[in-house]
Amino acid sequence: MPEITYREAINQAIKEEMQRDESVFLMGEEVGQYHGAYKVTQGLMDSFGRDRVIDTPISESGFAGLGVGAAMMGLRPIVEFMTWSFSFVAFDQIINNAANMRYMSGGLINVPIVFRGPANGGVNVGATHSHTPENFYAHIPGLKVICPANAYDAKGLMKMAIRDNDPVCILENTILYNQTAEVPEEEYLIPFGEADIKRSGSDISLIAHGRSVITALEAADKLQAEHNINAEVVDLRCLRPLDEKTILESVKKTNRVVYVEENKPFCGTGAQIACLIQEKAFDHLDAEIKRVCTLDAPQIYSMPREKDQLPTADRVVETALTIL
Amino acid sequence: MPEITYREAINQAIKEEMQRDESVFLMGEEVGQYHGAYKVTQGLMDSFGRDRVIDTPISESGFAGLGVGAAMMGLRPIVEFMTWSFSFVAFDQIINNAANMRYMSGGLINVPIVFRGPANGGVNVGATHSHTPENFYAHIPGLKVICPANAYDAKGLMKMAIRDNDPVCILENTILYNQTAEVPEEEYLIPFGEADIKRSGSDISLIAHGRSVITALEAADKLQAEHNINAEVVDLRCLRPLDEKTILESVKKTNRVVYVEENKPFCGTGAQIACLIQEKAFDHLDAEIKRVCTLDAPQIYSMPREKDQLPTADRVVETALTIL
Amino acid sequence: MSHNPAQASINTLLSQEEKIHLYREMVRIRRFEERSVRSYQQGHIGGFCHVYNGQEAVAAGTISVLGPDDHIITAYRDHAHALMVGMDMNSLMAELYGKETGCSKGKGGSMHFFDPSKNFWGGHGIVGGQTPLGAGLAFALKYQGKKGACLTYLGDGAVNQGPFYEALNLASLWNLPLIYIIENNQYSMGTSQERGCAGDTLAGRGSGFGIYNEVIEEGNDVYTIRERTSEALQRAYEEQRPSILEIKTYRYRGHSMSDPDKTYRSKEEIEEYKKTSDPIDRFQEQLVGESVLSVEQAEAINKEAKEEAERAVEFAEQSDFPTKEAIQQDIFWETDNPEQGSSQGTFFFN
Amino acid sequence: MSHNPAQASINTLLSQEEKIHLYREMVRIRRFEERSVRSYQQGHIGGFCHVYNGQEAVAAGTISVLGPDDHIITAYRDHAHALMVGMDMNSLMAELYGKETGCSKGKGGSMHFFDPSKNFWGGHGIVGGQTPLGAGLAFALKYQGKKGACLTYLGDGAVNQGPFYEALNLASLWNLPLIYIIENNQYSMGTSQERGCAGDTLAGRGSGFGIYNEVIEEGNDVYTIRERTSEALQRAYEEQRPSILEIKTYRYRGHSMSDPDKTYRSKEEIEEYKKTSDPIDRFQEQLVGESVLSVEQAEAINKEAKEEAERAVEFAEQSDFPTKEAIQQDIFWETDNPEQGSSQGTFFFN
Ligand SMILES: Cc1ncc(C[n+]2csc(CCOP(=O)(O)OP(=O)(O)O)c2C)c(N)n1
Ligand SMILES: Cc1ncc(C[n+]2csc(CCOP(=O)(O)OP(=O)(O)O)c2C)c(N)n1
Ligand SMILES: [Mg+2]
Ligand SMILES: [Mg+2]
Repeated sequence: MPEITYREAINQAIKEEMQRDESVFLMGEEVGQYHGAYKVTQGLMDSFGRDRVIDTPISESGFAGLGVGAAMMGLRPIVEFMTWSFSFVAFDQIINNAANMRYMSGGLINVPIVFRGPANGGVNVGATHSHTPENFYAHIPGLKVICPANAYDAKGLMKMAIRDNDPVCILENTILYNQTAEVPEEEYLIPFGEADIKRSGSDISLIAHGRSVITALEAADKLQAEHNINAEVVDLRCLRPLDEKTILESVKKTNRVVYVEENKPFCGTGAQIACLIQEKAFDHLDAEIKRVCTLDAPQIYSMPREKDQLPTADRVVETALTIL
Repeated sequence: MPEITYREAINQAIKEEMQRDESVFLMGEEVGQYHGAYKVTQGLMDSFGRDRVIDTPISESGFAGLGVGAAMMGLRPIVEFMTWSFSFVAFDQIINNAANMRYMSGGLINVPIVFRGPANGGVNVGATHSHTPENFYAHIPGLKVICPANAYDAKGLMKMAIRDNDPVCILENTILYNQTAEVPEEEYLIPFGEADIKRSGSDISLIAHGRSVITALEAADKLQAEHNINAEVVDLRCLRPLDEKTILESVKKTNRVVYVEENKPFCGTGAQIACLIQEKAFDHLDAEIKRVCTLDAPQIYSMPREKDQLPTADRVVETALTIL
Repeated sequence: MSHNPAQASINTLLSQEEKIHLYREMVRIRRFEERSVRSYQQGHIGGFCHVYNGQEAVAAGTISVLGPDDHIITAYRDHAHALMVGMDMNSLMAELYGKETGCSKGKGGSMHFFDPSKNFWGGHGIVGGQTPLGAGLAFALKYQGKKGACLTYLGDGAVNQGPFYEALNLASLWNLPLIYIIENNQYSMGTSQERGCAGDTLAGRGSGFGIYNEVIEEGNDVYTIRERTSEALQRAYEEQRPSILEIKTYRYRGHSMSDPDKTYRSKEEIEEYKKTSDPIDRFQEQLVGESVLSVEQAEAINKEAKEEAERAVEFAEQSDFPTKEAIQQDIFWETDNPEQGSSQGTFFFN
Repeated sequence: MSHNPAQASINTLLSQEEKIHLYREMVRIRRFEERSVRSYQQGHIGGFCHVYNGQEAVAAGTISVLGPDDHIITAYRDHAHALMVGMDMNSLMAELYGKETGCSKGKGGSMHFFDPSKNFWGGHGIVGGQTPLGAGLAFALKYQGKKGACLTYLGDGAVNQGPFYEALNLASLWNLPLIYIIENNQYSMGTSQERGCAGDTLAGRGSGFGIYNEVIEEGNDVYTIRERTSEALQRAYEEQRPSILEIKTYRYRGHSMSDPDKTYRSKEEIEEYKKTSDPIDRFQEQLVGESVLSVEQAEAINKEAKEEAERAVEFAEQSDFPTKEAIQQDIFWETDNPEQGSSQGTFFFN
């Protein structure tokens, strides 16, 4: 199997789906002529022309809403936010229009739109540019929320999202864009709502989403090497729909959980998962569930300090040890 | 002590603080000549004139941002959102400007602004108008988030908020506006971060915020009357800062918790509180923590069904019984 | 000056029946709204309910010139538009009653009427929020190579929402077949245009984006509105260029049913408008003058419309509320169509 | 045509020293940016870094006419504005290096420079997000009965953000002493004005709101900019009316340090502008022509500025990074001033 980057994986997914279905088009700032701020959409304008790969002005509310309108009529827009931080100026359009439309129309309308782009810290761009709003969007019934952690997942989930008949938010990660993984040449799709055991283990469950899965894997290696602890790493991949079954099975096996994530703590994704586990596997927990999140502060710019602010493998190890 | 409505309590708080401090002004849609969409600001324009009670166009992003700018210069704006649902068109201004400003300026600036307005369902206004975004705002380090459940709290907390040097979000409730409570004539302030035991009990803790406190109290009465169960009702009043101490003390006493709230479940406030409790009082829990939230769907319009969708005392009782 | 909109071909081409039909539509709107008001006051309808009395010429004039490929989308004051596209009164009244027979199954309410089968894309509650959606509908037409256009309605207050300008720029830049109809009823809740909107005209805000725009002062004249809308449609069909039509009109009742309407305008102002400028009276006079309609016929039409609204109330009353299960239906296409979906896992939490 | 901005009183009133000072400011901006670029390339500066090369006349011209009561706020391309209000190069370079001696203690970075003591309200990263803030600063001046005005900068791409229009309406409606300076450097990242902005001029978007607006074609001429800005200031001070000045300029480098700058314009276009229209060259020629400055002096000024930037790098290098504790400081005024606060409870979670 060829090794490709996460960036290429997304690019391929979009390309294949655009070839497959004429109703799919791509829209966003600098996605065309510039090939994308992070080069994810490289070459797509050349392949599909300016009518299907559309450079927009800096009008997130305008083009997100335009995308929703187009999706109501049966098109399948892929709307890129240069980063998800910028989705906050389009928040109302995503929630009240994309997510609520089907309900308010009593099921007469569906909105097959994909909102995608990176959402992460770690690149020293400060508080305004480092939001990770997956908890906000997953809070909203009507939205599906996906956070792929590697190239293989990114491709299969992105293709699935484009074919999905509901609005899907895909939160990527600029730091992962250059990471490679083996990705089959044959077509494949990954259904939503299936978590992936990225490492099987028996002593503790490190549950995570997005790039924190990589951090969790690193921590698992350290736990093994330095403490002889065999950690299982569960990658949720999707927040809504959520694979409760895999989560609970892992907990029932290990009886201990650390949630690792880039979300900030208060009402972050880890809070939801912890709440769920304590509710549905109360008797299987041998210790409290702990979380390793981004430290609760606006994102700091300073390079070494942002590294400290984000979840680190060391912090995961330390935290795991407190409940082992 | 005179009994006044929640509406009057807020009105008095604003009035007293405007009398006290010339730098306080009020701004929002229909707050002046119309006396407020929910009549909360009745009479204020007559008292303070058009320079201090300012009717705005329907430009939430514009006037929320304008308020932040004015606060940076030392004014103390009270910005009314006609409902918090409409804050979504101003989401970026609240988060990136109000909440992040102090941090990004390395502490050189503070933003003494109050954002206030109702946030609730139960009045048949459908999905777009029934958002309860306290979990979103409390997620953001830099914002203080307050949800008063009665007139007494509303007044004391509102006055505190206006004097506070940080951005404060106060989420009121249109259904509570007509509720009365005894409110002293003398001035009083309620410090943030102090939960209030609204009913003392020993068998189970019903923890809640906002109007759900009333629902919890109703449920507590039923539990007592119908099941001889003595429930404690803890009203958080503030989500950030949060009174962990009172929460944990209650849990240590009762060993059982139901969280009641109008938030929807996924990453709602109850998830955070449950996560916190299981982490910090793990050994004191005799059962899993349960939540009674608004049913996970966009808000339904239909009158009887919206009642079912919201947390009800019966649902709290039923849920409590499952863990008793 | 000497131009007579009644003589514009779009109006002269109307048959006698078509003119009477148009009159009937306006009357049906008025009677539906009056009946809704009554049901609201009786406590059968909840939430926000914004009625259209006084503005009938706008929905009637603009929508009556549309063809089968044209689409519309509007704000929360949407009853008239729904009726004009041909939605059944029963389904609208049932929606107001929150019944499962409502056009949105009782889930949307007054502000959220929909009928995609009639190219009617709603009813939207967030002020200005529909303006980018309308651009998207127009975009889809263009993308699919269809001939139609999209009429997107907004109020005089909605012009102060930022997303409208983002949409204007996109519409102009991408040559979308889009017509923004600003229904300028002079008040945004309790805020007069003067207190809320800087600049001379509202339409004029499109100038900076290179968008054709005009003010229709005679917003109570259905002939005028038809003529000017059809011109804008030609601009959309033939030049793929957007337009803004600001139509001056007036609302008779409070902003919504919960507006006491006491602080921002005088009773006299309302009465004066009703007396001198009522759009239905005006059209009736025109048709009587043209000998298309007799006063007796007009009365009969009014009576029929009242009866129709009455029957709609009966229908609504006799319908059921949605079931409890319905609360969690119509959220995801996939959970509504489980056999066609592929996702696993939990969609709804508690 | 025959009008010579150099002869405008705002310019003739400048002393020889003041003119040289202004020239020096422009040179300091250029040298600071060049040095920042080098440090960025060496990996000492992270994240987004947007430099100002080519646009110097705008910040220098507009800010040099301000009085003590005037305020400014800008977007993320903020180094020049910070230098012009008199911030220390050391604190700016240290900020780029993420050091605790930086103007924002290493918390804001390149996009978020601040110095309220110099009436400089930042550096803002979200495109267009600062436009309502600027209106708020102007509002505060008016509310407090002060004489000043607020200059609010935005780019040619930022004019497509909705909040800008909301702010325009408020500014016009409430007669705010506010001047929007559109720094039209012709590109919004890789998007030319033509591809991103409908309508003739960007300034013209204010017309619909009744806001005075004009385009300054000679955006590389510091004299012209000073003259027109001071006119706008008079409008703000005396009439309490907002203005929009669209100033045509050009950036020499990529959008940010991470822009390869290969897809949207030619090397020739850049070289041509540098050769024919460089604002520093132009001002230098003018001053040499006026016999205010000699070429040797100019060289000395350039050398000094280079040295100053070099010293700033040394300062930054020698400074410490913020402590780990600092991550959770400067968030709430109250947690930073616990003795003066009254709140209880937990402010930060984990
Ligand atoms: C973003 C937002 N802000 C505020 C409201 C509350 N609101 C609903 S309608 C309305 C007035 C709108 O007036 P206008 O646009 O003139 O339309 P009209 O009601 O006259 O038809 C307001 C303030 C809302 N629904 N959405
Ligand atoms: C709301 C938002 N969308 C997108 C971005 C990413 N972005 C940063 S600068 C920029 C281009 C802005 O161009 P312009 O306004 O012309 O200013 P210039 O960079 O030329 O100074 C973009 C797209 C952002 N920061 N904020
Ligand atoms: Mg109106
Ligand atoms: Mg630019």
